[in-house]
Amino acid sequence: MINFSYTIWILILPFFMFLLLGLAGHKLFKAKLSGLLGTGGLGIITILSYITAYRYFFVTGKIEGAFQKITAVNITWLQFTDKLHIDMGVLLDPISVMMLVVITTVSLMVHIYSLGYMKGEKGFERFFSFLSLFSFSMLGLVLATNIFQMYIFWELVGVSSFLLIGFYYQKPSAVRASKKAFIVTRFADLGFLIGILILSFNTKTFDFITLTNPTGTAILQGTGIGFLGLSIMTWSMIFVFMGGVGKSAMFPFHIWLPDAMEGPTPVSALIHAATMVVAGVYLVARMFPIYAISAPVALHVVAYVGAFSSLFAAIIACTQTDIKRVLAYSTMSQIGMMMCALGVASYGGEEGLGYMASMFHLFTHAMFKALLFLGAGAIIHAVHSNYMTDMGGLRKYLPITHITFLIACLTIAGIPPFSAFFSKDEILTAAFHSNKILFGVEYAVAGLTAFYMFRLYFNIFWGKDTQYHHTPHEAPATMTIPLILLAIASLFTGFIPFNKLVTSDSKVLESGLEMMIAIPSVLIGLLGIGIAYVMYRKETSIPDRLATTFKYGYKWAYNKFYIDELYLFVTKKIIFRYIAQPVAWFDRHIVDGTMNAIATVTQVISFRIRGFQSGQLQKYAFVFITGVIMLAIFFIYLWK
Amino acid sequence: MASNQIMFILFSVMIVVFSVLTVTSRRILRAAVYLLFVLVSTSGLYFMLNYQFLAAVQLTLYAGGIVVLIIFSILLTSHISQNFESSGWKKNIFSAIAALIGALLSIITILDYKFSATTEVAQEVNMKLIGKSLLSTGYDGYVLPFEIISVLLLAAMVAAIVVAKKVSPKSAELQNLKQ
Amino acid sequence: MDILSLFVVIPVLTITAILFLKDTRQVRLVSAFGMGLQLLMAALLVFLYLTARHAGNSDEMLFIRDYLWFKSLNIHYAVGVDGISVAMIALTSLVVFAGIFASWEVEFLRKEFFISLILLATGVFGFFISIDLFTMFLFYELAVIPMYLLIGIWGSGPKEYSAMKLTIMLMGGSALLLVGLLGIYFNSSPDATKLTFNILEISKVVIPLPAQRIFFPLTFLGFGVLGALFPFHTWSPDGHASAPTAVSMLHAGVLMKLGGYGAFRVAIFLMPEAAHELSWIFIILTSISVVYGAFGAIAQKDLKYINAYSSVSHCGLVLFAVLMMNQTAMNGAIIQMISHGLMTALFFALIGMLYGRTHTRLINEMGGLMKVIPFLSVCYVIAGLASLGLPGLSGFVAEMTIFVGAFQHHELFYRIVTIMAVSSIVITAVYILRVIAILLLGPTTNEHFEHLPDAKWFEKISVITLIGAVAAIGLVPFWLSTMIGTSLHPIINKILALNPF
Amino acid sequence: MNSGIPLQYFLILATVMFFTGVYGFLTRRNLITILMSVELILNSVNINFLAFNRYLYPHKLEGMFFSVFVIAVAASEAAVAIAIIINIYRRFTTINVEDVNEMKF
Repeated sequence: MINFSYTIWILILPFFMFLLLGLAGHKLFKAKLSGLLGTGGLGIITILSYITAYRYFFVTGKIEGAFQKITAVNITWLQFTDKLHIDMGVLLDPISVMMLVVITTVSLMVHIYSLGYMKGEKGFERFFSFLSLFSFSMLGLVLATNIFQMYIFWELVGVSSFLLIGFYYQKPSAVRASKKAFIVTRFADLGFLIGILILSFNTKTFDFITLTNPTGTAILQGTGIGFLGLSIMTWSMIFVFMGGVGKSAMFPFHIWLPDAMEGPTPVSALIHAATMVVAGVYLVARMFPIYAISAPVALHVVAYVGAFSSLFAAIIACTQTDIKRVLAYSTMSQIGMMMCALGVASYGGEEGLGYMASMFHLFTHAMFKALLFLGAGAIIHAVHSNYMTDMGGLRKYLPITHITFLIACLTIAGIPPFSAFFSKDEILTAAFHSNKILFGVEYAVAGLTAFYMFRLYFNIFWGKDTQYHHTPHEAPATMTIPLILLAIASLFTGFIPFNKLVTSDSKVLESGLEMMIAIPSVLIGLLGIGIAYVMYRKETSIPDRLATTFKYGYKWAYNKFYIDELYLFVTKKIIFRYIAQPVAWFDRHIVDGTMNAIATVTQVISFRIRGFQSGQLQKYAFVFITGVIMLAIFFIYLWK
Repeated sequence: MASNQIMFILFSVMIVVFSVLTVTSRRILRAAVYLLFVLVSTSGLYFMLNYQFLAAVQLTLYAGGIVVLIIFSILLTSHISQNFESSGWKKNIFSAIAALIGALLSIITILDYKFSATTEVAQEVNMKLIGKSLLSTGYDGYVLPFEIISVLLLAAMVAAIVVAKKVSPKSAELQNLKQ
Repeated sequence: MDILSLFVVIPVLTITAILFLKDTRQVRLVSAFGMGLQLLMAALLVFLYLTARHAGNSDEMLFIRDYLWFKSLNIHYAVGVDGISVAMIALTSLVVFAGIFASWEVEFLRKEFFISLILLATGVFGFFISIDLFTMFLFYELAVIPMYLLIGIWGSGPKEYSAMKLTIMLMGGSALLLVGLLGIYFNSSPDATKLTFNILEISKVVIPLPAQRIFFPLTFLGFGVLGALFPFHTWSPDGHASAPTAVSMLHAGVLMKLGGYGAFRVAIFLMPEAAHELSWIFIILTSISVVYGAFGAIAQKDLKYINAYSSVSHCGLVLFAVLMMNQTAMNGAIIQMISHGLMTALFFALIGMLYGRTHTRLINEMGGLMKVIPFLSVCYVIAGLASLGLPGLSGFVAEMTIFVGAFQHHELFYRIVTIMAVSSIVITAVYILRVIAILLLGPTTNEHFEHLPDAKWFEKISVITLIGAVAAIGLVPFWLSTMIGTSLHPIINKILALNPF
Repeated sequence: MNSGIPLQYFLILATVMFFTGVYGFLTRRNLITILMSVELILNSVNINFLAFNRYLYPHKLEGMFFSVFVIAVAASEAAVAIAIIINIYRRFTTINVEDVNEMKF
């Protein structure tokens, strides 16, 4: 067995960077130095991660044809009972190692990119310290050895996301967005926590290895007992999935994601596209044996929620004009596809294709979506606007951005040989073999994706020739180098043999391209691109006419189907006005009123009694004498 | 009817009548004079009971001292001819009822009770005996209460002076502050 | 050497020293010195305690000292500590220390203020070291009385009303408590030959169940009033709102913990049978406290009111966990007491400092303070995050221990109630973030706020002490949890003996 | 000298005097007349003392001495009371007992 205990430094290092930059950053270092420190720290972590990945996949070797789960480090952090304790540790298995690579790669790119993008911003070192915090929490999340450690880092990820969305804390919209993101995900995390509680009550363990052992006893606990027709295990897994829904911005908890684009663009690329939002997918993948073996109903929920979200988001994405929002909805749509793929999979063998496809897509998606966001950042940097209506014809000014953005768009549209072609194809295959309806939905989503991405592309780089206040210019090298690297990654990651590395039972899964699926999927991608070309290559009136034709549909999609308004109604009107305020009123007037009433009654009575003490000497004497006489009568005549 | 009975009736009637007049008279100086008659009559009773010394004390101290003191204070605080307004009839009636019930109760009890007659020989009360008893420390001696009474009288005298003394401007100010 | 009594002696000596001071400027130095010494003593005590335990001393209580006081009633001055009391003493000394620095700029009757404050602390320390019910009650009363003066004289707003309300309600609670304690006393010996107030001795006998049924609710309610049990919590918002900074800190941070500690040490420990039988009633009340307090906090406009309601919610959680009567939940309850004590003290300190600058506590009159006073604002955010249970800060450790422990209860009813209580974490997040967003973030609304000064050195000491402790518990909870956990064994064994589940 | 007069007569006389005093105490408004009522009450008690002494314990002197002491106390009381009354008159310019009710509540 190879020693992996050094992996703990992957966690310690970013935490240390966070403390260093956060507490002493603005005093000890110049802004630029702290940026370089943060980036350098992350570079070391990236190297460590690559070494770990290499050693895990290619040196350690398999036992009985499967990659083993390795607990590299495990320290008891907090003991609840003999069996229940939170450990802090590092668990290595195919998905965590894969996530390690994804996170460090994208994070490093974003760090480098930010050196240029955030240059001269106030709070530069604060930005890098938050990024370090995020890296720390995200790495802790994927490396968690037990579900509670995951929950801890899950919360930390949420808070670092909160801090980074609200980075421009003087902008009211950013503050609102950060608040919204935190509260919505927090609500979802409540479900996660309840799920953990139920799960741990049944299985008496938090440990992932014990929990997800397909032949162990923990996985069979609570499958029989019913509540509302579903087993307790199913309920707990649905609750756990609720956490994933929140973090991965699935319907109906997706509303925070578009608003989260108020954060700096590198943050959007890192957190809200490539890494944090896929935590939900990762969570389901982590618990996959339980879903597949003990709670198939919960897995169906995963599939349908994923499929619905992907379609829903794709439709909205077609109407948005803020380029970051388009990308946000596209992220939601792609994650929905991953969820759906997980949902249609089952444990082991051929049936586990969806699992592999989902992980594969997660990997490729991280690369090309980060690329898209960073590209969008470069565009915004050049144009100083988020709206595609303010853009057009930018290909002349931003050649590198243009090329890399095009590569990313082609990738997401699923055109071979770009990476997403392979991963998306696997997802469609998995869906096709399991559920035809879901396949249909995903197929439509693939077409819509190609359409809205190229709508974006044509609107930005072609279309009308917009007059700019000052000529847009290409971004500095610190920004373009990550773009180029990520573009290369998008090109070639499709050829990574995921079926040999990351599968549901860690064994090799034989799968190849199925032409029956691959050809139509490419065709619908091309169709989407074609429509977008016709509509947006030149400035035409087709989009407006379409919009007027489907007036109501367009309006609903443009307004995101009014889900935000619904939430606002529920929170502002119902919770605040009909729960919190009445509770406050009740407390002031009923509970406190009762207490005050008791005091008032006492006071009134005592005022009455006080009247007896009139100060009239003769009254006292009269009472005294009457009393004496009465006592005398009593003792003489009545007392026996 | 023996002479002593007649005397007793005379004194009793005087006491009762003048007592009632004392507490009902509308003129304060007259009330004081009625009180004087009551006290004098009482001293008569004391003579009848053969306590000459006490009767003398009663006459000098009460009739001579206290009543004079009272009259002085009346002169200091009110006009001689001042009628004081009658108090509320309610108060009068209730007080009268209480007093009557109390009196009846006591009288009934007194009449019910059988006092055991004594066979002891009566002791002659002369000044020598009184003086000896007052200064004796043995059995039947009253030196302790006597001394206490003397201290009490002294204290009362000092207290009366202190209380009645005119308030100095400074302490009056203080008192006003406190109000 | 009687190390425990020193915790009462040092404050008393400090008070005496203050009495003889002429210069009021020196008063705060002497206070700070005295309480700093107290803090060092607390650290020493923790060290000695852990050493003794490490050396294998497995007595229920350590450092026991016992002096006969009233022979006829068998009242002793008896002191002794276990891990729980040690933790509470450490908490108290931290909060008092921070409180002294937070009230550095009290001008009006400074000498009297510090005397009252330290007198209050004396009561609290005495309460935690006592193992004799009578002395415990004595110190309890000693802690409550100075509160009246502190709020009534140095408070703000309707201070007389609040002081009166607080004192009368707490006194009402202690009336119930006194009856309960006397009830325990008169049942402390099976044959009524040797009645005792000593907790350790009482815990060895079983108080008859009919007596327990009467005295458990009395005792629990008596302590519950101080622990802000619904519906007897209404003194808390008014009291906190009117109290001066340090008093709010001490009150919410430490004094309210007397309720939880007493409920646990006296009510549950001495009368577990009745506790087990009647816990469902109080579980319902406490879970109402938890959710209701949180909802109440959402709709408030005054910072101190928000914090007072959040204290109701958090202290409700303490009593809730205590009533679950299992090792983990009780452990959580104690950690929650400490954690809440620290972070609410931090909150009140910060609110006081903000108020000293902006002269308002209404959140909608403030805004965008982050830019102006970054140090205080960041501290406020940290306090907020601790309060909403962010991992790495103490609140998370406490709440999770409680929730996991409570959810291990074998009866379904308790588990469902636990889920209700868990939902409070979302509501907490809502009001905390609402405050942070309105108060600190966004553009600076009021131009008078543009030139507010950031924290002064004494304010920094106060705040950093508390934040350090909050973070320390949050990052390495293991030692605290173990220290408390081993001390819980006698109680748990007593409960298990009567009801093995 | 007292033969033919039963003890009860004295007692009844004292009772009547006592309750007359009580009545006066309860109804009069002037502080001085109240003081006079008190004197009546004290006197009636003295009569009782002496009557009991003479009829039941003629060989002892307790009753008489107590009467002496009562008279002494009455004298001091009158002196102090009148001093107080004068002081009250100075402060309130009245000696009506109903107007002197500061000591209430």
